[in-house]
Amino acid sequence: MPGRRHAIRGAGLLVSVALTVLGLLLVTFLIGRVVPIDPVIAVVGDRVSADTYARVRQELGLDLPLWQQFLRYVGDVLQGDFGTSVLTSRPVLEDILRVFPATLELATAALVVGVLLGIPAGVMAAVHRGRWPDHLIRVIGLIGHSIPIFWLGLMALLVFYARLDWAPGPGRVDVFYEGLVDPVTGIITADALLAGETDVFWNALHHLVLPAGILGLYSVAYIARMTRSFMLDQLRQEYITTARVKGMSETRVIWRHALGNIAVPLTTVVALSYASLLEGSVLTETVFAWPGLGLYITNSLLSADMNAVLGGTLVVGAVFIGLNLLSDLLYRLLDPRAR
Amino acid sequence: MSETPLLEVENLRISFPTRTGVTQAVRGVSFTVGREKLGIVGESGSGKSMTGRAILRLVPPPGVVTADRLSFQGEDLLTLPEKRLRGIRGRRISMVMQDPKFSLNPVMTIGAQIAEAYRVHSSAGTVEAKRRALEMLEAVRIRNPERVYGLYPHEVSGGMGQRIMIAMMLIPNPDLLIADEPTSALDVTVQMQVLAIMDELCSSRGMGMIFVSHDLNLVASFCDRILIMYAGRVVETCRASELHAAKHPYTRGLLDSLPRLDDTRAELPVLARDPSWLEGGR
Amino acid sequence: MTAQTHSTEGGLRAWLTAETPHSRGQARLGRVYLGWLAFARNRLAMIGLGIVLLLVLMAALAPLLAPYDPYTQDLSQRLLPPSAAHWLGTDAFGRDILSRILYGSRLTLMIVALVAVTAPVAGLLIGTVAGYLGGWVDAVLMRVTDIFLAFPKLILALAFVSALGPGIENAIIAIAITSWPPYARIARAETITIRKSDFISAARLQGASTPRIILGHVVPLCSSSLIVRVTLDMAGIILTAAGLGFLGLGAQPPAPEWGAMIATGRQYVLEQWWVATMPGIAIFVVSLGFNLLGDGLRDVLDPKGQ
Amino acid sequence: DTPKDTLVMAWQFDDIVTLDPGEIFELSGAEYGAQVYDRLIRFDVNDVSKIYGQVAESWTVSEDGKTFTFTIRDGIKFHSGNPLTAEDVAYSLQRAVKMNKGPAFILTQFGLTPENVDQKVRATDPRTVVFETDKTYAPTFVLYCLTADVSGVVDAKLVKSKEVNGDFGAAFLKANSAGSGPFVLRQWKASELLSLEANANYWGGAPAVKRVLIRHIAEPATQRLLLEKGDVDVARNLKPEQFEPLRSNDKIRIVQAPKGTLYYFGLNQKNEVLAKPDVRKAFKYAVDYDGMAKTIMNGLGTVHQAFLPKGFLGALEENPYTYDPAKAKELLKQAGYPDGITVTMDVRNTSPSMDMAQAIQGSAAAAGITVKLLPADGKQVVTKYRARNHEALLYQWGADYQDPNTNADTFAANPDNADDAKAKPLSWRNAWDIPELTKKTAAAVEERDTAKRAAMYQELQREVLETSPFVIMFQQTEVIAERSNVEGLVWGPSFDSNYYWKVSKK
Amino acid sequence: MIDVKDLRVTFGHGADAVAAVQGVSFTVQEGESFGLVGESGSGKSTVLRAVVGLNHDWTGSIAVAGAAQSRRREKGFFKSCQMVFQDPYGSLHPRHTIDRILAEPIAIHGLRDADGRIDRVLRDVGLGPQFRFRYPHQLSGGQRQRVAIARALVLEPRVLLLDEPTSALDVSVQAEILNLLKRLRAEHALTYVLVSHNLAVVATMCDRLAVMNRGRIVEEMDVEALRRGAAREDYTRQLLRASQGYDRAAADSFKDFA
Ligand SMILES: Nc1ncnc2c1ncn2[C@@H]1O[C@H](COP(=O)(O)OP(=O)(O)OP(=O)(O)O)[C@@H](O)[C@H]1O
Ligand SMILES: Nc1ncnc2c1ncn2[C@@H]1O[C@H](COP(=O)(O)OP(=O)(O)OP(=O)(O)O)[C@@H](O)[C@H]1O
Ligand SMILES: [Mg+2]
Ligand SMILES: [Mg+2]
Repeated sequence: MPGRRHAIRGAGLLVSVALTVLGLLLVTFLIGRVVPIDPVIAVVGDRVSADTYARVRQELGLDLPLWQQFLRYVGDVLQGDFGTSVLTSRPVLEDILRVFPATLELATAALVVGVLLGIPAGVMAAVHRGRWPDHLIRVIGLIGHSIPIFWLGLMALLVFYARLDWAPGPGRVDVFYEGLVDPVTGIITADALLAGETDVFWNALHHLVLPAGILGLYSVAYIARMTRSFMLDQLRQEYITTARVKGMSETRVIWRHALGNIAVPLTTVVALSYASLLEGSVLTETVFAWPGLGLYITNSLLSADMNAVLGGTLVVGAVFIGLNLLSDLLYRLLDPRAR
Repeated sequence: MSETPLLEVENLRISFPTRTGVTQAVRGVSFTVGREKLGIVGESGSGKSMTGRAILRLVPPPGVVTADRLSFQGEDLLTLPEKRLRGIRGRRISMVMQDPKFSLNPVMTIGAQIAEAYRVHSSAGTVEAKRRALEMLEAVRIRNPERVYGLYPHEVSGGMGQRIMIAMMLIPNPDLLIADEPTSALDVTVQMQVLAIMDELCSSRGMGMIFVSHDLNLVASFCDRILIMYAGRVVETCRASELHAAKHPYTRGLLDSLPRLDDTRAELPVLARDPSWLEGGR
Repeated sequence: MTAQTHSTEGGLRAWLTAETPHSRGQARLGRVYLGWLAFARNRLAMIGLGIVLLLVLMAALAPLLAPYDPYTQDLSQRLLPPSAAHWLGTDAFGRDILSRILYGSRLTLMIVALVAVTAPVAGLLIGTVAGYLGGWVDAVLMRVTDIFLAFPKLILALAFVSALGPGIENAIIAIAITSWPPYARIARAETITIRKSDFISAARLQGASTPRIILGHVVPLCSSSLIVRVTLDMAGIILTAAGLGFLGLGAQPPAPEWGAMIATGRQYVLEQWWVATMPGIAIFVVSLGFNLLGDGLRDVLDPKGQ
Repeated sequence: DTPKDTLVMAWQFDDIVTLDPGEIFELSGAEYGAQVYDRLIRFDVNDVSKIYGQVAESWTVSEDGKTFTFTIRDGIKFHSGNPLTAEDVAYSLQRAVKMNKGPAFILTQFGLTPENVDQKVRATDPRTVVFETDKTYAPTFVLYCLTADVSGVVDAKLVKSKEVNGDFGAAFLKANSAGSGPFVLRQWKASELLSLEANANYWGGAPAVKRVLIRHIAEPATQRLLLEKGDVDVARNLKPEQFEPLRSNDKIRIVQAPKGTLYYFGLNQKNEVLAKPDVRKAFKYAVDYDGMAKTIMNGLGTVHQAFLPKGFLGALEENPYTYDPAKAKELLKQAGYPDGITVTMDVRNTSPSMDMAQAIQGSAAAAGITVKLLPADGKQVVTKYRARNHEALLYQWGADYQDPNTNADTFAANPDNADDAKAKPLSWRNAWDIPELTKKTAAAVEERDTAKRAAMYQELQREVLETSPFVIMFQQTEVIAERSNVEGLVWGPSFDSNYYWKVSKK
Repeated sequence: MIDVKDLRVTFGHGADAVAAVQGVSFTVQEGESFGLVGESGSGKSTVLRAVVGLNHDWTGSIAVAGAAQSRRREKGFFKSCQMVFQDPYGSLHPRHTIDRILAEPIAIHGLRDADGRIDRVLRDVGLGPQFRFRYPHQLSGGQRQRVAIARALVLEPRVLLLDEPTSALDVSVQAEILNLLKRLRAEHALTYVLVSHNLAVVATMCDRLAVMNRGRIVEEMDVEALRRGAAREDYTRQLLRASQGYDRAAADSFKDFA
């Protein structure tokens, strides 16, 4: 009865996801109450009359008991209503739909960089364990991991944009291309392709290179490190000897047999680093004037724009949970033992 | 036993540099293998596996292998370039390892692994490779080859896994098979069946075989000739049928300490190790 | 192979490496010594250790080493480039950057030390309890872990500091609170592999209680991979502390906290590069040190590392 | 480089929350309003005392000073093509009062309420608008208030057509424009892009450029790189240290425009130490005004110690206090603190506030005052300020309109010092109980003789300088870096008087 | 001494369920040595683990030393019944010294004279005091198994359950351990239940044995019968035959016993 087994597992998964989301909501909500910023002031500013203050306070439901406020919030969220952002005075959902694709584009590009460089680097390091390629990759990884990212970003801009003119400046596209393509997905490169605007596409891609490269360096370090350690585990395994006994070339032994076996834990690592890229790109976004989710959440928090913070956090959390789920599914797909 | 040996080993030494100095795993082992079943027995750590692995140059990294002679059908295995060596591995010498649980790639289907072993050494297409693999599975008496072809290693039992290992190692039709404790993870009855398969394949193809084991009774009943190793040396060589008449005190000690079904001894004799065994001849 | 070699040459060494220690202390020291030997052979790890020791030394001797007072402002001396008088230049308030970095090493060390003793311990306990007990305890603890993990870290830290009030100690607590979940995950994963092992069964057979098994048997085995992971996270911890400082929630000015120095130097990065770069290099070197140390420790402590 | 017909600007405008003139209360938003909406009247940016009609052709003030009658210029068209009439003007003002958002107090302080505004502000014919106040005020006070953004004229027909649930079209206007000014809103992406298009039919003459693109660039260093590279024409948020290298670049011009914003710190009088007059005074001697102006401010502000910024009626230009730690110490000793005192100071975590605070920390230390800083986000600081929980607090105050009352009312008036007072001016926030000064401030607003009024404000300023718990330090200067081929940008004394209309590029 | 009736153990639930033990009954007299043989996966270890209380999900009845046992065991139970595991490499905590390993049960049960007990038990299993402060990795497999036995003995139990105590060891070491176990039984009047797949080991060690297959006991016999090869069941006979070395003809005749 594998069908039923899957159904039970699926239901369990759904329940745990639902609980996690509820917990997420509760924690976000509590944070909103704990931050020592008066939300009313955040809405109406500092110089309003006492009447306006009281009115807005009531409008925001701040006079209700805490648990009622929470229930109200959960109810709204369940109806897809994240409220209105104070900062932009638009529905939070709309804002997020605008900023999230920007982050998604940047993080995805960074992840591509991270995976394309990190995995081969990690494999090389493991294969040459203890010899210079290992040390070199380790040190480069550590450098990528330890340098403050805004510093690196600014220096990269200074060198590649201001001095060498190899890269375009900050922003997602040149100003004049701004608004040329209608946002369908919100991911400019994709939108440009959809609209057939190759100029815009190339321009957007160009703009992506530098920030994605810098951000990618961060995940390169992590991915390479984890790949190395998984790989070392696998290379010790007996089936690797079997493959060698068969007379297979070392390349095939490593890339087909060993890598096939680390694919599983590696998807988890990649998913995790994707999640952290989505959330942790604030400084890159600042330096490269990239209006993304990280920046949005941080700014909102600083402005006590709790609707926006809650919404943004919920999205990040949902993405995280989604990625977890995805890596779970991939795990089942890639590892026959888990099927 | 044939006149021209397949494999000649002379003064094989394997050492591992460790934190506390150099460990000699194998110290001057010499033997030859023809088209016969050669058994290597000895205690744990006596260097059996290392000897087997050295032949295929698969001693793990810090290990250093030296020998006066290590040649296979006239080719010097020690100095052969990596690429030529790969032509020998699997194709002409192959090795069955102890535990199918660890020795098969867990994320590849059994069929793919066997077919791969075949295709590494031939220009056969996928269809041909599959056909050969199925034939081979049948040869090791797997009942439903088509079904097993698509299974993953964790989906088969230990005995079946060991047969699959054997199929995989024999598909390129090698001249010499090294079997490193191929049945020690199996139940006695299954072990018997697997050995029977190997026995049959060996004799039908005229293969040479090195059978590494610590089970003296088994080796005595299965092999033609036996090397007894102690601490990296061969202390005694004898015909299998003459094992029970072995003279070396070490061999005698091992034999005596085996419990027997018809045992009535109040106490099993314990091996009394003699330092002079370490200097023992080749 | 006897150990009666106290009087022979290299007596201490022989005593430490003796096959047959005669007391608990000797056994323990011997183990440490062997670990040290393995560690000492790793050159990069030794460099890492050197850097970390240097940091400790710097922190201890800051008042002796620093050429200037780290707090005294002199607006006429502001933003001077590195020179003989000020080796690393001066900041926007005319304070000597070298002196500030030297004094700042104390704060850095404190942050690193406090986070390192709180977050992993919490993560370790939660992870081992969840992993060992399994069932609904595991489910609940892991849900909580997931929630914390799914949260943008800085926001969580911000919220905690907001609740606790600004200040370096609270920032450290906030960082600790936000960084335990990954440790819990690691510890749990490891516990699950350990809890089925025979020596745990053996402990249960002797009637050992659950806390005794977790603390005495499981925790020591999980801690080595955690120690490694923690040293690797050091750079991140220093930078997160800096991030909080920048938002006014970490070390308060004029404290010479490295992260805060970078954050304020950030606005001069193109004009007076040294203001942000010098503390940046300091953070880089120290986290490099911890990272190398961590890598080396992994090789010594991680049983899988062999 | 940027095209000739487009002005590109790098600016931190993440404070914009709305583009509705009835609601705009942020600096960046005010600047936007100035480009898109015409107002009834405006003041001359070069001589603030001169008020001229924009939408109004002329106006008269009644004998009792309570009725203002404006004649509306003929032939003005909104961007929609609708003609601009007196009805639109009246509607715009009524709308602002009825919506009662942040800036509404600028109008409601004249006794307007949602109930009576339809009576008090009305179009008597298509070209005449009447505005009545509840009391007699100085006419300049009323007129200056009408120059503020809140009186921007909206297209009544268009806005009414977009009204939902009686919101006066607020939802629509938040992110759309309905004005008659030289520019039309094309696109606003919060904290990302603000794009304006020239109004080719502007009644005063079409702008020379076709588009103005304003990009939100948070990082000053990035702004500088873009400007030097020529990828933007104007950079708005550079730091003092960045000016020097740019000054030597002949492709770039640095422009300074004094703004009506003051940097000060307040001392909470609920604290018994800080409530001592000598202690208050000691603080005024413990600040290195000139040193800061030369270094960390470096052009971003000038030393200014009175509560009226330069350019305001009656502004006092003398700065009696200088850095004198010995004197400060002496004063502390008189107050009974020979060993010095310790205070905490809340401060916004942005530059230049943080820099000022640290410099004060340094200079005050020499005077025996230990300052502990508590940096935090602005909203957080304000929350604490309004709760009067601080000891010392460094902040800025920006004039809401161009009349002296805007600052007098907050620095020199505190009608009710109770914790639950309705009005919370800065004096209240620092618990400075001043019934006498409050009366004087009220009198000054009602004085119709301009010269006398100016004298009254001077007296108020002197008294505040002498006794107040406010240490006013600087008047802000906006420093703008433009590419030298850009001409005609007007940087007025307030953000709602920065104009792009006449800009052109060589 | 041990009385097991209709023991059933199932792992997993629903479709995943594995019935590892399906109604096993046997009795072991005080002082007797009882063998349990069978192929891999036949449920030998599972029976032992249920008896000793490491497995809670069983049905049937288990009585040890006359006391019926419930799912959970009291601390006191472990003083009378201990177990030795198969793998000497996995059954000792890698970070604990031998001293600590042996002191642990003493501390748990609050017994006095820890030092003396440890010394005594180490001598009992033939390890000198010089081994006391070593770590497991400093010992050979046989020495480790001695430590495991010492740990089981330190509480002075009356019943010792041995799960393949020598199958991971060399024959020469196996002989030493078997001798040791024999001696200990004689000296302390212990009751043994010994699990093994090696019939010869059972033959030297036990008085009586049961043959298990697929979760059931197929045959119970005494050692004399085993030596004579007088097995009733085909399965047992096949097992006997397979234990006697390689024999091509025999191999071909083997059947699967479901
Ligand atoms: N990496 C290594 N470093 C140091 N010594 C090693 C290493 N690998 C193996 N040895 C040593 O080599 C010797 C021979 O090992 P080998 O695996 O050949 O033994 P074996 O006879 O196969 O034993 P077993 O029956 O346990 O498999 C052992 O003493 C072992 O300690
Ligand atoms: N924890 C467990 N979860 C699920 N199944 C289990 C578990 N432990 C044992 N089993 C299953 O129970 C059956 C009996 O296992 P058991 O370990 O008792 O066999 P055994 O006779 O001791 O075999 P071996 O000789 O290999 O040790 C096997 O099929 C095994 O797969
Ligand atoms: Mg071996
Ligand atoms: Mg078992």
